[in-house]
Parts: sequence; structure tokens; C-alpha cells
Amino acid sequence: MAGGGSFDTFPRLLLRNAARFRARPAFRHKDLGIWQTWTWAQVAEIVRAYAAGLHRLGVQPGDKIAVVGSNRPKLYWTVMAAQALRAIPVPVYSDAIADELAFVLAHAEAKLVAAQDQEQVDKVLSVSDRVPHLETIVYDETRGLDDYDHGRLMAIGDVIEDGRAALAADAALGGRIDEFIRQGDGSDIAIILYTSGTTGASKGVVLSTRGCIDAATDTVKFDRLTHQDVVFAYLPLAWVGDHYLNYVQGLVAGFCMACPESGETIEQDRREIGPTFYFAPPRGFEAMLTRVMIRMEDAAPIKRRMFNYFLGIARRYGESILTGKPVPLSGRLLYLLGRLLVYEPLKNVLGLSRVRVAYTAGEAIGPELFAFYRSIGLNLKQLYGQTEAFLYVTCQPDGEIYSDTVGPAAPNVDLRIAESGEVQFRSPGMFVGYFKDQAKTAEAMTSDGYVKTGDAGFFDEKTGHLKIIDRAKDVGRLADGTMFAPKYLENKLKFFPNIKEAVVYGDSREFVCAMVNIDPVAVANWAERNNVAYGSYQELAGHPLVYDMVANDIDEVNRSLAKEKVLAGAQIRRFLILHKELDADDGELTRTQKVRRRFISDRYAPLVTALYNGSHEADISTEVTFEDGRKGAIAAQVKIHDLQVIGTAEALGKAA
Amino acid sequence: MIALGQFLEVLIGGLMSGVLYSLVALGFVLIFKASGVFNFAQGAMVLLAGLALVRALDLLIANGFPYWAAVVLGIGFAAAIMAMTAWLIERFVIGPLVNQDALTLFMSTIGVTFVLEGAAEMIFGSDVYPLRLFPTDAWFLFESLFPGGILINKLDVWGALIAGILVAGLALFFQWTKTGRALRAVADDHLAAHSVGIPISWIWFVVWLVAGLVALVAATVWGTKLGVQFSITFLALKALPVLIIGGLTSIPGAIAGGLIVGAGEKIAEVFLGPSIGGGIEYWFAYVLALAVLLVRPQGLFGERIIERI
Amino acid sequence: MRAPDTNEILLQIDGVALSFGGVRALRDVSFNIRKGEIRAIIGPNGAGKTSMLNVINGFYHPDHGAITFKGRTRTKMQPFEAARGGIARTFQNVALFKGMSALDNIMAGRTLKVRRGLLWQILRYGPALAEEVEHRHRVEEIIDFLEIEAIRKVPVARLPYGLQKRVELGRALAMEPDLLLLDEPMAGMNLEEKEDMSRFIIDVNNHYGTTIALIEHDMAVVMDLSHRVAVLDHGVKIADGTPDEVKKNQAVLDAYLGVAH
Amino acid sequence: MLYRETGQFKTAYAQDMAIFPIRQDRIGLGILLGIAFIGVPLLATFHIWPFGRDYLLWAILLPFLVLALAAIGTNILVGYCGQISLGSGAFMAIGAYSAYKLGTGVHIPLAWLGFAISIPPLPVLASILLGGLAAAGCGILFGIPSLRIKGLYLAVATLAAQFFFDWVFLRVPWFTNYAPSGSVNAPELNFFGAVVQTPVERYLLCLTFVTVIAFLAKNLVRGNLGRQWMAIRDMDIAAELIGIRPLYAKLTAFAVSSFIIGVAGALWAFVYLGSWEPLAFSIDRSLQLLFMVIIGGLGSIMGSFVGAAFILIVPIMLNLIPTELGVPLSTETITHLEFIIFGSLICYLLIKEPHGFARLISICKEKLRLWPFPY
Repeated sequence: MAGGGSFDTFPRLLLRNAARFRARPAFRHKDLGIWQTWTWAQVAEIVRAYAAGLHRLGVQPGDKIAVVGSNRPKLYWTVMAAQALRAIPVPVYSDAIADELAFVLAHAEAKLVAAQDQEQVDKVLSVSDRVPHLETIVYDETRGLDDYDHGRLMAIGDVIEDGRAALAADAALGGRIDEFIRQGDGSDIAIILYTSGTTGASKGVVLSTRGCIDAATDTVKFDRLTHQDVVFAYLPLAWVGDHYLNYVQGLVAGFCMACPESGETIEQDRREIGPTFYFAPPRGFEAMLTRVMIRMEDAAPIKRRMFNYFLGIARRYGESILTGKPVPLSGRLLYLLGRLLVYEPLKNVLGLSRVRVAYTAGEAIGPELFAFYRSIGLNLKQLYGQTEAFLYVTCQPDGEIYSDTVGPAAPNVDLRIAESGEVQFRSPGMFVGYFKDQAKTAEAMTSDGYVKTGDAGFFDEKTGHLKIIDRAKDVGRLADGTMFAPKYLENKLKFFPNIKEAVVYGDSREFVCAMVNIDPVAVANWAERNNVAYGSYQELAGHPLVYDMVANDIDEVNRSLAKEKVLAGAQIRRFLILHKELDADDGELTRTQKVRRRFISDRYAPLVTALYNGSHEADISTEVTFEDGRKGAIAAQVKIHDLQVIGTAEALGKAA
Repeated sequence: MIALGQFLEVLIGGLMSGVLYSLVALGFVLIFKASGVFNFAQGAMVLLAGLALVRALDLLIANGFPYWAAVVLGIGFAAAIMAMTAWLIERFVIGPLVNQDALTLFMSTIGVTFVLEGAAEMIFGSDVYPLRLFPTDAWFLFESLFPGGILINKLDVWGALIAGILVAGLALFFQWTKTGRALRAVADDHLAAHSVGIPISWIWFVVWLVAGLVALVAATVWGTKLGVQFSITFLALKALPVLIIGGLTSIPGAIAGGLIVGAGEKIAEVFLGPSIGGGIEYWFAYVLALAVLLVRPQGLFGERIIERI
Repeated sequence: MRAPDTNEILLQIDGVALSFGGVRALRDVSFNIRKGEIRAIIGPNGAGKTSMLNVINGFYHPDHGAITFKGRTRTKMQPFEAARGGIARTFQNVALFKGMSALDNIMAGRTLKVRRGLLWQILRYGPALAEEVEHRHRVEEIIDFLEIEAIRKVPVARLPYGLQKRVELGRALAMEPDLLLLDEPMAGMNLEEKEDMSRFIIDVNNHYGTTIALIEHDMAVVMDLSHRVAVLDHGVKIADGTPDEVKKNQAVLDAYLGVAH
Repeated sequence: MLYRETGQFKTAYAQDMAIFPIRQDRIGLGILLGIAFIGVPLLATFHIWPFGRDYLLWAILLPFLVLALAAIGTNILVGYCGQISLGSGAFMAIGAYSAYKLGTGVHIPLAWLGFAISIPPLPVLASILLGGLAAAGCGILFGIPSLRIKGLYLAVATLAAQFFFDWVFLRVPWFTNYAPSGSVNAPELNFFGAVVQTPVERYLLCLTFVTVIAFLAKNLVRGNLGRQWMAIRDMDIAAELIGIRPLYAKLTAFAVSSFIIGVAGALWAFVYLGSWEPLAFSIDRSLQLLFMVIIGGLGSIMGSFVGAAFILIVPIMLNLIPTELGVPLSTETITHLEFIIFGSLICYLLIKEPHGFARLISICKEKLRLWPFPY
């Protein structure tokens, strides 16, 4: 294990690793059919030559060097070489459209761009007239670029060769490079990471070298990462997650980064390399699980039954075994058998066999999904972070894993909940400011130097872990002032397989109400199993038994809310099941399948009114667009169901 | 000095036994033409047909049937056996293997060979059973021209006659019956069968049936000559070089190939054999076939294979 | 698109005639292919295009006429001799080795470059292994070039048609040919696949400097791709020139519009 | 399920192109070789079950090994190069008789030239290997027609080799050293002073030959020559157009195949039979070998072993099972039943899995590698 220690700049860490881990692999890249490997010593030599080459191209300290492309060793080396020259690397998302690219390059005043291939070079060239500072473009993959005007275009390989030759010929050059490294300081800007702006133009988050290294040193220690570890670098290069988890932690711990061959081979490559530390966003894990289930659909019935049986065993005992809770002997034996027959082989085909620590973050992860991976023995944990924090704000320590929290504050992170309910922090890795944007920087900070996350959250009473409930601006208050977090509630509802969509209301109201869409597949399955006859979706949605079932689900949500002091008052009192599915074609959902709460409340105004005026049914007629584009109206009478509020004391009594 | 008379006698004897090879080869050609299957089991079918016939005859005669009735009933019984065989082969082997490559089909007929041989001997016995359907005594011709005359076995003459009738019958069948015409269409193109409106499985059944009946005819002659016994299957192997020489797809070729092999190996055996150890008959036909192949890879009468890319 | 640097003639066809039985597939066809160019031979179906390719790589022997390749004139040669001379080709109906993986198919294309004989290969040790590794390396570069990494170990019979065509191109490239003959490289492809294939053809020409002769009946594709176009119709060359010249040629328009002769 | 491939990655082509790139396969092979080379001889030496008597060794393992070797040879020609051969038996015979002649001393009287060629008896190992070479030579000779003849036509051409050599060894007394019965006895199996006598020793001898040759054959088929063969098999025209010379590819296949078959023939005669007649290498043997490779799997070295095992074990089972069930059958019935069941099995397998057991095994392996997924 290694920490940053006195090695407070990246070039110095690289040199340290080259000396300490010499022949250990630093980078692997599946290329030309095999895992090409570079040791730390080789990387140090290459980066030095590269830096020399860049220097000869006129790169000076403080220059911005943009990096566009997917995970390729040469692009990571570009970051390293830039840092060696005290220049500032600026990675850009490879799927950015030309306008976004132009904005970032121009805003960052990029002088040199390192592009992955012809596609990226073309994109950069197409916007080059909008990027006044741009002088040179270097590229990794030469294919298709032979014919281009090489006036300001160079292959990275050639730059490195040139630098190497120049170093050999000119000892003074080597001295100058060493001098840059010597001058380097922890307060230097390490990198500028542009956030992919969901709101407005993207902002350049400036991070300091010392901050980066200190933060990574803490988390490397936290998860006991060593030079023996292997990470799979498949996340976008420009994303804070990749830069932190792979690049910075890699340099700090001295572990090996493995880059996939291409986007199509990620699964195969992950299986081959077998990472020991792994990150994927919830939807990555969800897609993986979906593929597992779809593939298992085609399995022979016996195998499928065996698979499902052992997944059941895993659900029952897996989590407890992983966290070291007592489990009956029979459970242990069955779980052992399950490991042999299902869990280990499954992790093997998914390429997760060797994973010691896996993280997920970015959005709420469904408890079922989370439990699935944990129950088959994957040490999956949650973290909460931001680009402004240089990733980690909180993370879950081994043995304290809950699907609905994101863990306690990460090491050396100072965390607090503001009066408004907003989560605020100070951390070693926190950003210096937004590049060239004093105003925004000031906006994001409190006067006492905390960073505002923009998320609302609270500390779970039992565990002390942070729970994120919603974006702060979406959090409302009931008429009595109780905090009301619509997305948090909706997510909780949607985690039930029967509920496909949910919209909750409550801001400035007396109490909370919900409109629910049932999941037609899941509920139809249930109906079939229970001999419930129905003729249409509408009929199914209005069926009393379905109402009872959904009521049970919502009761459960209420019960869980009751345990949380902050939200106990925001329990759902009334709900209805919509007679039609919310549909993007009708404008009720965004194209990314998020509910448009305001639009829905207008469209279904009579229902909302009915929810709050105490009536038990309401008539509604809505215009719909059919699949063939015709429009028509659906009229229905929708029933409204009342729920019992669960008292805090009662909930506690039950729990005891 | 070899006497002309002796040479003629050997030649004619050879030609006549060549006719017998042709009889077996005909069955191969029929199946190959119609389904592209190189039927290794033709020899086993001869054995099966022969055993069925001879055992039925023995049983009928032992039960007091008049000879002619026994012959008619016996042939009918054997024909029925061959029909059943054809149906079973089509249903359980060739049908399921449709569209497989030639090698697989060939191998499957070797499998069929084993089954037929085993079944035939298990059901009908595995001894040597004499069959006397045709006279086997000899004629002496041209005694005035050559000393001692030329010996010709009457059976060989019968064989030639039967082969002639068989070829004529087949020609008529192919020319004048709907199934026959469909068969010819299928030989060119398997899809054509559909346009003729006859199910391919029926066509294949018929072709195996016809091949079975040809085997039955061959069995009557072979059986009379050698007795019905297991070694008939080996003699059937000799039909392979006959086919190669004649070409896999040509009925006249099968006849001509048989004559060439029959005459060639007899002449070689008699005039060449003694000087190199004898028993040349054993391999002569194959080496002859090899030689022919080197000159004309498609056989003497086969259609030229044109390669396209 | 970059025009070839030299006017050096790589292949010269002089008065070639070919007939099958009574059918005259080619009648007195003459044209040349310059080093480094992309040369298209187009024409309606049955114009004799494939026969022309077959003559060039020795699969058919012309009845009359001469073929001069790299300065050497010959009338009769075996296909493998053409391959040895540096002529590679692909086929209209993909002619891959169905029982082998994509990788092995392309590796098979290296046959002519293999130096170690039977006994070394049996041992597969030392120099023999080194050579095999070297060939694998070259083949991997081609796989990378054609972007077929994901399917390298898949048996080709399982691949979709478009990918099979790419593997076949890879096999031809593995021969490092001087002249690459492509027989309808875009036949049966959808628009996207056609664009990909066009890109590969141009890149091959650019990157490896390979001279390419391609046959196509779809005129549009060819016009964007090739430096010069020869047009065959009923076995006769009816036009020859740059794409623009050919496009304006009345005989070509007639042939494509089906005007009776 | 047994496979744990995560983390097994290749950093060099040599690793990626290894015979067994997956660690679990290497372990499996190691265990198998351990059992074969150490376990079986130990059990057999101390007569521990199932080696109570030498029956298993003599009647099953020994013929299995030798015929598997011959099947590998046949598979190279038929499975890899696509040249159908019905003459494998003849090449076994050539190997056997050539080795016999070399092992007992060759004397060719050339009376009309006034002298004779005499070669003293060669050591057994040299005889066996040279016997293989002689077979390879004849293989090349009889392979020449394959340049013009294709497919089933070639099968008949190889029959010519079969019948011709059957006849040669039956009728030319020189080959049998003028033995009056036509039956010959193998020379003493003396390997550098060590005499191979007991069943265990014979078993180990054959096992060594088979292991080494199978390994080398595998090298060949996964190298360039192997690809040339398969190219010729899959599409000879395309093969020619990428520069493969059909002459070279086919004749090397004939040579290598015949060499291996020849060595197997010599082992069959010397080590298994001890004394033999030409009948030992008849057309039936050729068909048997062909069955082995087809049932085992064309184009698979492993398939050759599986095919050989299957073809040998089925008749034994057919003999054993009725007896065990208390339904003793007459020998004749058993023979006939054997024919029927055997023929039916072949048809069944061809219909169900035309690519033989090797394909089934590789499907199973693939399933295990992907377990619990079905594909």
C-alpha cells in the first residue's frame, strides 16, 4: 500500500512508482488481440519523452491541453505529460457534440488537443475556427489520418519518438523537464474537469494537485487498495469518476489500469482482465442484471429453477453472510452449494470474480438490485460524491452497507446539513473554483467555506449515515412546514415491482397524495397467478385487489418513512391508480422517461382536486395519442383510496 | 502362345460376370442420380433380398407349394421386404439427413449397411443357401472353330438377358411414368420435385424401392451363381470401381463399366496373374478405376464437373 | 481523394477474349491498371466483369490476348501463381473457409509469407513460434484496421454477411498484395454497410498504397470511390475514363438504361 | 461452471495461441496425463480394481491407444484436409510390414545385377519410425490422384490402395519373410536395452507414442499447414487464390496422415498383436477408423480419442450387458446385434450431431464456460 505522502504532484508520484513498483504493470490495453502492458518504469520513461516532445511543440506551464477520446493509455499519458510540464489537462467527453466541444475548448483556452482518432480529429478540426488558442492537434490512432495536412497535426507516437530522440541528443532538455517536475507544487492546478451541464453551459471545475492526491490517499487507505489491484478503465475519461477512481488512485496506490479494446468488447474484456476494484452507475448494474435475467430466460427449465432457487437462498442468507451476521448452519451449507453452482460462476461470466470492492453512485439504487449483487457475494457499496468534491463526499465502510444510505462522511470530509436541508461539505479534494467564473464559484460556496451540493438529505438516526432525498430545489414543504421530497417518495414507490411510475403531490398542501401507474407486465403476471379476470389495462388498474396490493406497497413506504424523523410527516395519505399509462408521446414523460410533474398535474387537474377534496372517485377524460398517431379520448372513473398514517411511536414499537 | 479360343472364352466369361457387377452398380446409380447419396448399402441390400428370397422359397417348398407358386410368392415376399427397407431408410435415415453434405450421407449408408447385414442374418440365418432359379450348366459354342469350343455358362446368359430387360424396364419407367419423370427432374434439381407436385419423400422412397428391386434381381443371379451368403456384400464392393469407371450418374455407364471391369479383370487374371502371384482380380478393378480417374475424373460416362466461383 | 502518384502501369490487359462453349464472355477487352489507383470495372449483370477478374488471377485462361502484370507477360498461370505474384481477391459470394474462425481465415491469408516448413511447424518452437507470433501480429493489425476485434474468434459461418465480407477483405489484405481484386464488395449490403466498406476500400488504398480493381454493378458507389472506371457490356469494353467522363458517355447510359443493341 | 476464466488474460500472442489457453483445461489435462502415466500403471502393477486382471489393459486400453493414434492420422487427412480415405487400413499394414522387414533385416536380391541389398535388422524404435516413413511415402504416391479427384471419387481411389496392399502382403512372400502360413511374429521390443514385455510396459510404450504424436499433430493442425489443410477442405478454389498450393497441402496431409497411421500400424502389429496376418489390416479396419473420426469429430484431435473409445467400447458393452442382465445370447446373435446397434448408432449420431462427439464436448465445454447462462 502506498499513500501520497511527500509526493505531492503527479509527476513525482509517477517517478516514485517507477522506482518502487518498477516492473509491476501500470497500464494494460487490449490492443491487437492481447493485453499490451506497460510497467511503471516504462510509463515513466514514455511520459518523460512525451513531455519533452510536447515541450518542443511549445507547451508551457499553465497551458491547457485538452484530451478527447475514450480510455486509451496514450491519452492518460497525455494527462501525465501535461502535468509533468505543469500544464493543465482538460479532458472532454468523447461523445460531446461539436458545439459542446467548441465551447469547452474555447472556454478552457486549449492550446493543444490530444484526440483519440480520426473521428475526434475531424470534430476538433470542424470547430477549430472557434478555438482561437488552439495550435496543435495530436492523435493516438493514425488510421485514416495519413492524408491530412500535417502542418499542425501529429501522431502522439511521433511526439514521443521526437521527445525521446531530443532527450538523447540534448542533455539540457532532460534537465529542463526535470526542472519542471522539481518546480511542481501541490498548489498547482492538477486538472480542469468540465461538468456535463444538465443546467446551462458546462462549468470547468478546477482541482488542485494536493487536494486530488490527499483525497485519493484517504480513499486508497479506506478501501485498502494496493499495487496488486487492477481497475478496468471503461468510464468516460472526462468524468470525475474515471479520473479519480482510476487515474489518481492508480498513481497513488500504484495499481494497474486496464483499458478495453473497444466499446463492443467491454464485457469480454472485463471478464478477461478481472478487475479487483470496480465502479458502475446503478443503471450499469441494472442493465447487467437485466441481461442476466434475459439470458436465463432461455435456459432449460431445470437450470432456471435451480438458478432461481439459489438466488432465493442468496436473498435469504447472502447479505447476512457477507456482513458476518449469524446464519443457521443449513443456510450456510445451502449458500455454499449456491456459490458453487450459481454465484461464483455468475460472477465469473460477468467478470466480477476478483472484485474486492465495488462502488455505485450517481442516483438511487433499487434495494432489490443492490441486494442481488450483495447477496451473490459482491462487495458492492455506495458512495456519494460530486465533481466539486473530487468525487468522494460519503462512502460506505465494509460491514455498514444499506441500500438506502450513501454512508457516513468519507475520511477527512466535513459534512453538515444546512437549515434548508441541503447537504454541505468541506473535503480535502474540494475544488478550487470554477474556471473563469468567479460568480458561479461564489454561488456554490457558503460564506464559511463549505460547498453546497444542491442536494437535500439527512442523517439516518439509526446508522448515522447520510441519506440523499432529492435535489434541494425540488424539495418542498407541506403546509405545516414538514419537509416533502417528491422524488425520494417516487423512487421508493417505483422500487416496488408492481409500480411502474408514481407522481406525488404535497408541496404547500396539507398532506401527501400519490398517483400511481401499475406495471402492466408484473401486475398481469400477478393477475394470472391469482385468477383475476380483467379485460383491459383500465380494468386491471381499477381492480379492487390491485388497489389493495398497491395500498400494501404504499403502507410499506409509509412505514419506512415513519422511521425517519425528518420525513415521517410526509406520509402518503391518499392515492389513486391512473387509468392509463403515462406516456412520453402524450408529453407526460420526458424522452428519458422522467415524469413531468407539473404537466401531469395540469392534465389530470380533476384528479388532483379530488385527491385533496376528500371524494372517493373522480371522473376524468384525457386526450391520448394512439400508436398510429391518431388522437382520441379516454374517459374513466378513477377511485381514490385512503391510507392510515403510521405513527412514529407505533412504527418504533413494531420494530422493537 | 495364347489361343484365340481361350482368349475369347475368357473375354466372354468376363463380360458376362461384368453384367453381374453392372446389376449391382445400377442400384447405386439410381440412388445417386436421384438423391446424390452414394449408397454403400447396395451390397447389403443384395444380401438382404437374396436371403429373403431363398429362405422364403425353402419354407414354401418345404410346405408343399408347387415350385412356380413358391417362386412367385417368394419373389413377392422379398420385394415386400425391400419395400419395407426402402421405407425405413427413407423415413429414419435419409429423410432426416436431407441437405447434409455428401460425406455425411455416405457415412449414413455405411451405417445402414451394418444394420441391414446384421438384421438380414439375424432374421434369415447366416449360412450359405443355394438358390436354383436359373440353369447353371454350360454351353459349348463354336466347337468347330476352336479346339474344345468356347465354354459359356447358361447362367451368365440369363444374367445378361435379365440385365437387358432391367435396363429396358428402367428406361420405360423413367420415360413413361409420372414418378419416373419426377425422378429425373429431382436428379437435376431437388426443388424441381415440388414443381412436379410430388413429395420429395415419396420420390426417395420410390428410388430406394427401385434400387431394392434391382438388388433383388441381382440377388437372384448372384445367388444362383454363388449361393446366397454374406460374401455377396464384398462382391458388391466391386460395384464401386464399376461406377467410377462408368460415371456415377450414367445408367449406360454402369453397364459399360461392369463389362469393362468384368472382362478386364478376367483377362488380367488369366494372362497376367500367374506371373505376379495370382489373385489380381482382388484389386485389378480398383486400380483400373484409379487409372481412369486420373484421365477422366468424372468417369468415362459421367457429366463433366464445371467449377464456378 | 488522393490520385495515384505515378502513371506506372501495374497490369495491362491486351485484347483478351474468353468463351465458354458458345458463349463469348469477353471479346477483345483491353485496359490497364495503374499502380496505386482504385480502378473500377462496371457494367450491367452478365457484362463479363467476374470473368475479367477470373482471367486476371488465373482462374480462367483466356482464349486470346495477353496479360502483363508487373512487366511480365503471361497467358497461362495457376491461381496460386497469381497469388504468389501479388494478386489477391475477394468474391461476390463470400468464399471464406466456413469451418474456421475469422482469425484463422485471415491467418490463412499469410500462407505465402510463411517461411518455416513442416518440421519446424511440428515442433512449433523457437523460430517457428516466433514466426507464427509475427504473423499473428500482422493479422491483428488488419483486424484492428477493419474493426472486427469483437468477432475474431467466432467461426465465420456464424457471422452476418456484412462482417463475412470484411473478414474476406482482411484475408486478402493479409497477403499484402500489390493488386487487390474486389468482386462486388458491396453486393447485398445495406446503406450503412456500404458506407463502411467504401471507407475501408479508400483507407486500404491510402494506408497500404494497395492498387485496387473492383467490380460493381451499382454505378453510384463506384463513382465516388474510384479514380478510373472501365465499363463492360456483353463482354465488350464500351467506355473507359474518369468517373465524370464515364458518367457522360452515351454508350454507358444506353447500356445501363437497357437500350437494345 | 468449473471454469473460472475471469482474470485469465493474455499479454502475448504465444499465450493466446497455446494449445490450452484456459487454465482449467491445463489442469484437467495434467490430471488426465497423471492418471494415464502414473495412476493406471500403479493400479495395474498391483492389480487393484479395475485392473484386477490384465483384461482392461490388454483388451481395451492398448487397442484404444493404438487405434486412437491411427484415428488421429485418419483425421488429419479426412477431417482436416477433407480428403476421404477408405485406405487407412492399408497404410497401417504398410507401417506394420515395413517395420517388420526393417526390424528383421532387409534382403533384396538383385540377381541380375549380381549383388544384393542387405540391411541388418534395425532397432525397434527406428523400425517403427521408418515404418511410418514408408507409409508416408506410399501415402504421397496414392495421394497424387487427389489432385484431380475429389470427394467420393477419391474414396474409391483410396480403396484401390486398400485392396492393392491387401493383396501385396498376402501374395508377395518377401514381405512375410517367406513364412509358410503368411503369419509373422514381431521382433523383440528392445528399446535401448530395455525390453518391453508386460502389458503395463506395452501400455506405457503406446501411451508415450500417442501422447507425443498427438501433441505434435496438434501443433501442426493449429499452425499454418493446418490452416492450409482446412482451407483446402472448406473451399479449395479460394484456398488456391490466396496462394495455397493444392499439391503441397494435399500431399503433406497424405504424408503426415500416413506417417501417423503407419506408426500406429507398426505399434498395432508389434506391441498389441505380436503376431499377425494381412487380415489384421483389411477394409474393415479402414471403415472402423473412418467411423472413429466421424463419430469422434472431423477436424478434432481430441475427437479421434473419443471416437476410438466409443467404437471400441460399444461392442464390449454389447457383449457385457446381456450377460449381466442374465440374458445370455449366442455368439452369432451378439455379432448380428452388434452390427445392428452399431449401424443404428452411427445413423443416429449422424442425424443428431453430424460433427461428432468432439462438437458435443465443445458445446458442453462452452456451456460450462458460460454457466449458468445457456449461451
